[in-house]
Amino acid sequence: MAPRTSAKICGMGHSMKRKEDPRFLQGKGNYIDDFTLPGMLWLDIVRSPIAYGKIKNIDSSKALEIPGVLAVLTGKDLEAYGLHWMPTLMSDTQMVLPTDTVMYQAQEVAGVIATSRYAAADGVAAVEVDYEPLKPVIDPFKALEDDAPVLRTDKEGKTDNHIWHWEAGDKEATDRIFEEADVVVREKMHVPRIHVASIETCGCLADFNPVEGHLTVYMTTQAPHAIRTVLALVAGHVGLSEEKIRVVSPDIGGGFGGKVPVYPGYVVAIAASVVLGKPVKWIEDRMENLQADSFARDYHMDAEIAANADGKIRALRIKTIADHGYSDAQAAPSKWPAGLFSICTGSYDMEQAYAEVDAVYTNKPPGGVAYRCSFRVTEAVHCMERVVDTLAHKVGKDPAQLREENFIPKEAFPYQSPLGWEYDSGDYQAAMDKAKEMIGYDELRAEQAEKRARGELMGIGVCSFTEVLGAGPSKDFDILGIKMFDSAEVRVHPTGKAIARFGTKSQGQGHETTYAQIIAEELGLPAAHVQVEEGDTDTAPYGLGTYASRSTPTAGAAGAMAARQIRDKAAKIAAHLLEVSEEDLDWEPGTFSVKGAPDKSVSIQDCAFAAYTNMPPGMEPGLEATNYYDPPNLTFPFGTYICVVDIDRGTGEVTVRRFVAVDDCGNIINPMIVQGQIHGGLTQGIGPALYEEIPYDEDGNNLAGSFMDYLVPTAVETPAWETGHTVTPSPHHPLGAKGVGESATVGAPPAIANAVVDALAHLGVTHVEIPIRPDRVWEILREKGVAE
Amino acid sequence: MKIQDGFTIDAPAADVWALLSDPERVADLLPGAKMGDRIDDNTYSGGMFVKVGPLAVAYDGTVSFQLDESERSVQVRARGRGKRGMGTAEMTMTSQVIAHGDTRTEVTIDSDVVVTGILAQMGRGMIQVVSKKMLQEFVGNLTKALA
Amino acid sequence: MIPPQFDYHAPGSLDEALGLLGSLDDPKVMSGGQSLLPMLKLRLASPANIVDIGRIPGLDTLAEEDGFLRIGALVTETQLEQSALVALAYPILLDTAKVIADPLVRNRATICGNIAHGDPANDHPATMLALGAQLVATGPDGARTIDIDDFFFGLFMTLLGEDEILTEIRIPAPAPASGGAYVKLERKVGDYAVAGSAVQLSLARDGTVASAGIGLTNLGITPIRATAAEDALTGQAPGDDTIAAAAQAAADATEPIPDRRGSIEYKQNMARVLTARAIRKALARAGG
Amino acid sequence: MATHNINVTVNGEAHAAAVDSRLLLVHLIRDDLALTGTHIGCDTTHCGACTVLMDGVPVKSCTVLAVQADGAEIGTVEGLAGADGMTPLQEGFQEEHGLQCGFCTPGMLMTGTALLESNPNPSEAEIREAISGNLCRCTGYVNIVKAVEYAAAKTGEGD
Repeated sequence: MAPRTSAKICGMGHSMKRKEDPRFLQGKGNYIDDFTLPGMLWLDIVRSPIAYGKIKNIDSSKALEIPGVLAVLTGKDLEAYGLHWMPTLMSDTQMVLPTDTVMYQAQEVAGVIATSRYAAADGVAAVEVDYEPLKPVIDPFKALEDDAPVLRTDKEGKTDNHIWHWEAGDKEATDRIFEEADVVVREKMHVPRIHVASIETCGCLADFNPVEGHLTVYMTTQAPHAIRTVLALVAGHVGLSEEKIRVVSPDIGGGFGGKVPVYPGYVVAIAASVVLGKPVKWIEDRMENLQADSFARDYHMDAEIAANADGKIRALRIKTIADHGYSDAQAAPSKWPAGLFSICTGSYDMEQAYAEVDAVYTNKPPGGVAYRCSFRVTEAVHCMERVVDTLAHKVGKDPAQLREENFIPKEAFPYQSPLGWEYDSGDYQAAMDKAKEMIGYDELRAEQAEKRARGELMGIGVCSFTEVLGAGPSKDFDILGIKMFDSAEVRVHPTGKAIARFGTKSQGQGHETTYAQIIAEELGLPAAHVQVEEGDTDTAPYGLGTYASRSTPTAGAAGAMAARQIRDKAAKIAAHLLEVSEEDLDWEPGTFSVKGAPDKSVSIQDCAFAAYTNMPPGMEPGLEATNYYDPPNLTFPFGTYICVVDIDRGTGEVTVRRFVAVDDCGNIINPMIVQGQIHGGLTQGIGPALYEEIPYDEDGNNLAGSFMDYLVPTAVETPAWETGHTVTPSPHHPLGAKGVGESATVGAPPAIANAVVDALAHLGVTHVEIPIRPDRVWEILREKGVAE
Repeated sequence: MKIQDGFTIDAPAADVWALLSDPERVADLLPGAKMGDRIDDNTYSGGMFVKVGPLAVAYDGTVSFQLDESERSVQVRARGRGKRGMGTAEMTMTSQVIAHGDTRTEVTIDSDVVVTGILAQMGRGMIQVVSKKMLQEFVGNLTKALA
Repeated sequence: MIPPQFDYHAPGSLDEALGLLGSLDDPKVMSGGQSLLPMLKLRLASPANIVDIGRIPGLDTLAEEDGFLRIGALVTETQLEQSALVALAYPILLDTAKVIADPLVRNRATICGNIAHGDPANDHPATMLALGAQLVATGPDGARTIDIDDFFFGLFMTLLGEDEILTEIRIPAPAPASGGAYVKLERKVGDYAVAGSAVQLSLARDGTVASAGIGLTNLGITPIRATAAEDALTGQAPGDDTIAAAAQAAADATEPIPDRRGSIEYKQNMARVLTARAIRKALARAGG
Repeated sequence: MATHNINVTVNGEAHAAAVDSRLLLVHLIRDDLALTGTHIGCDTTHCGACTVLMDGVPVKSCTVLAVQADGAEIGTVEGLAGADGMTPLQEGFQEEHGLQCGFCTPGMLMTGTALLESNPNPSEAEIREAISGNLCRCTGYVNIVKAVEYAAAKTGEGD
């Protein structure tokens, strides 16, 4: 679709080069560890080596003898202020520092504050903690057994490790279909615990001014406003009230959902700053990051499809055990404990569905961040797309064809899903057709047949996902009661330049560019003249932040609405300047002209100047607007991904030979940035599909606690992604956009897994667990007698 | 991690038992172990030093002994905290002396080793190797002491 | 992550370095530091003194002399990779260097350090076993030569004394019609080997294998020389059956430790598969 | 703990510093010299966010002691180009969208700069291999490869 605006204005549809790039490219970014304040102290954290146990004693004496070490804070110190526990975003509770029990390996046990990072690290090594180890509960299924020890003994009356049960759909009606269906297929699968592994870890710089009682916290947060409110709720009783808290989220080196929650380190740094009256910086190292926070997934799913003999899907039934670690610290909307898992019926029309999730406590760190995923959509899509393939193989149909035969037809939108969603728009066949064409699907199937005859293992994997984004409509979506709207404030200065501030926070998505393009699209001001700011709670309007692909659906919409309010006012000014009535004006981006007399015109810049110098009589001066956008519905982007893999029969290694991703995210603001988001998301999809996992041994030791074992793909493993798109605008979003940041992370793992299974399907293989490690594949090859 | 070991030796069971039931002598035979003060009837303070190439860990902790004279079995339970925040180690080793006639004696050794912290995480299976090797050395030392 | 405290010494001569090793408390030799510094940062090692040999002149030889390729203590992996001589006459060394860690690490990591570290997961030991290298250890009493076969004797344990420095590796120049290859299986680029196999062989005029050296990576507590596999090749015409037999003999020589990289069975089979591949590649290079 | 007096030249500017034995080069650069463009992303020499040029060779500055840099010429991202200019490689990263959050970017730029110095016209495979010690979590690498190709082409035109 051709852009409506000129290249000078650079509104929607232009691949505008990013405004944020020059500072990043010249080493002038401002990431958290780049901040220094006079008198700044360092916090480093003593962590538990054991997964579960009692703390018998903490001896800080040797640490305090180290030159530069000023203080050691323990749970007992925080207990005096009632700050040793804090609420999670899911209204569970989480320790800041323990007073008596540690619940996972690498849990924060004490904070050492020193005059340098070197002294603080020495202090950490010198704190002696005596533990009485207890046998940890690692397996969530064992945690649910009757004789499992109850982990959350802090909760009065708690007699088991069950956290909550959630379900959606009509169980009885679904069961009835399963009883009578021609075909039933079933797969059990685990989407394992993984980590966002942003290259920048978490950290903060807490600066408490004891004279004014004012706290400034510079921190790696994707949701600065919500964090400010949470801080006020947690620490209001010790005098930190919300008007005296300023949260600043500077440049963020990747967030992906991992920088939404409040981690104990932030709170300890704030407490240390309050206690010592000096700025205190805490920067997590990589091992702390990989061991203590930002975990996602860990869903054990048991999925079944009931279908007719010809492969027409009739019903879906999923039972899930969710491992949350020792606390339910997900960053999910309050009313959605299992996130938006009920999108699991995906792109397919069916009569009934029923999904249930039971959440469990174990001796692992709190998990469940929405890692580049709109709250459990990744798990839902993996589950559905895997089991659809099982059905295709069972009924002997090509997986692409079976999908096509079950797609919700484009005429059926808005579509009501059996689990309660109203899909806004979609054309699944178009995305499928494009993906098949791009990859040369039929030729690949022919090649596969030839290779199979020669004993070579090649697979083609298809995934046609539907996402649900844009949390969200306030009737359903809130975090700790705060509705999940988002906001924009746009001010046009007299010279026709603008500043726009948003409640979200970019972590690499390029908001400084795309938001400027949205304003440019609506006002016709060149995007280059629109300065975008986010992340400072003292200046930006209140918003819920950037995660779950919600920025474009919510704050992007708010920006468009605010710009339209400004345009409406500018129209009145233009009418005044042109001495006509408003109804007689035409609008082309950037210019009001008189209908029928196009040479009689004023620019938006003229209107801006007049707003301060020559406004119509009675009009309030200035040209600005603020909009809090509460979306009427969510958006439902979709796409079809097709992947080709080759398997080494000797080693079990899987090579992704080609990967075509066709996405439909509605109208596109910046095609270059959208493509970049897809590339990145795909790479974060190949990660969990083939390499990444955080496993634990039976003693609760984290076995992927560094980049030595947490295998983030390099440029060598990552294929040359091929992307394409179709455009099906959202009917309810002001710009017709849907959001795109996470589609690829969601769609890639099942495409890869399906390709591997497809390569082995003729041997009777229906499922391979992710990550698809070479040894895992080789075990199958050996079992099937085809290993080299 | 459970490790089973054992050996048979040409020595009377009473002699073998006399050695195995003497905590201080047992400690002498455990490579890297150092026995400290007696804390109570069955418990001593103690230390353990493990060095594998450039990697060195020292543990401080306690060792307790539970003797069962009638079964001629001894359970040694060592618990240590690694210096410099290196995690914890816990070993439970049960040895039983079984007489095969008057002059031949079998000793069975069942161990359970739990190591936590960075060594367990980064060790690439090293703990298994090191534990087995220490146990083998212990058996070797024991055999020599009884010879 | 922050290393523990230590004292740092940068001797300007080998004698000075040896003097420091003899006089300092708990010294540790460092060349490129690419294995040692991460261990320090993780505080897995905490030597009181570090003796950095990186500024000692004369330890950077990479040349063929007297029938040996001499690799001095300070020769980096990158230098090995960029050497025309190595590419031409010792392709197995190029294979090996290219799969160690990543290019940035290889800019500082040294071949001698890779050997002296004694880690069975390091890649050069297997290659040096296959090549029949000799190691020159220089200590207070002068230099001694250690056969690579004798060098590794336990997990991270080598014959190198605490007062010695591995100053040079000497690799016998290959016979005519020789070829070698190193094949490594890794979970991703830069990872330690799941398994690795180094094969260096030479062919007789009749096309039979005149000599064979086979070394294995990360398949036991030390690097392994697969002598039975060598025997299975030597004197034989290298057909499929011979290669399969040698590869199986290599697998039989392993005692892998099960871990996240795979089970014992998987690793043993990888020893077999990789050895067969390395043999074929070595044969091709030998012109066989 | 000994203190060592060292002299390093960073981006052409000579600095004298008294450093502890254990001070890491990356901390000298970031904390003492306040050149915060060089980042820290891991503890185990895997991510390459801290890549700098040491006597023209890209190294991971979290795995080099500051004292080892005595007498060396260090190049960081801040020294790649003049105040308002960008090198063809920096330009390439913007043109080809080779960065998102920007955290790995300085390291990528240093590695890429060294690559183009030694190999002015690298193939895609050579570029991917050269940056395999630099992790990027945002871009999926495709556009980083294109950025290096852009710089190679642009530099080639000027010849």
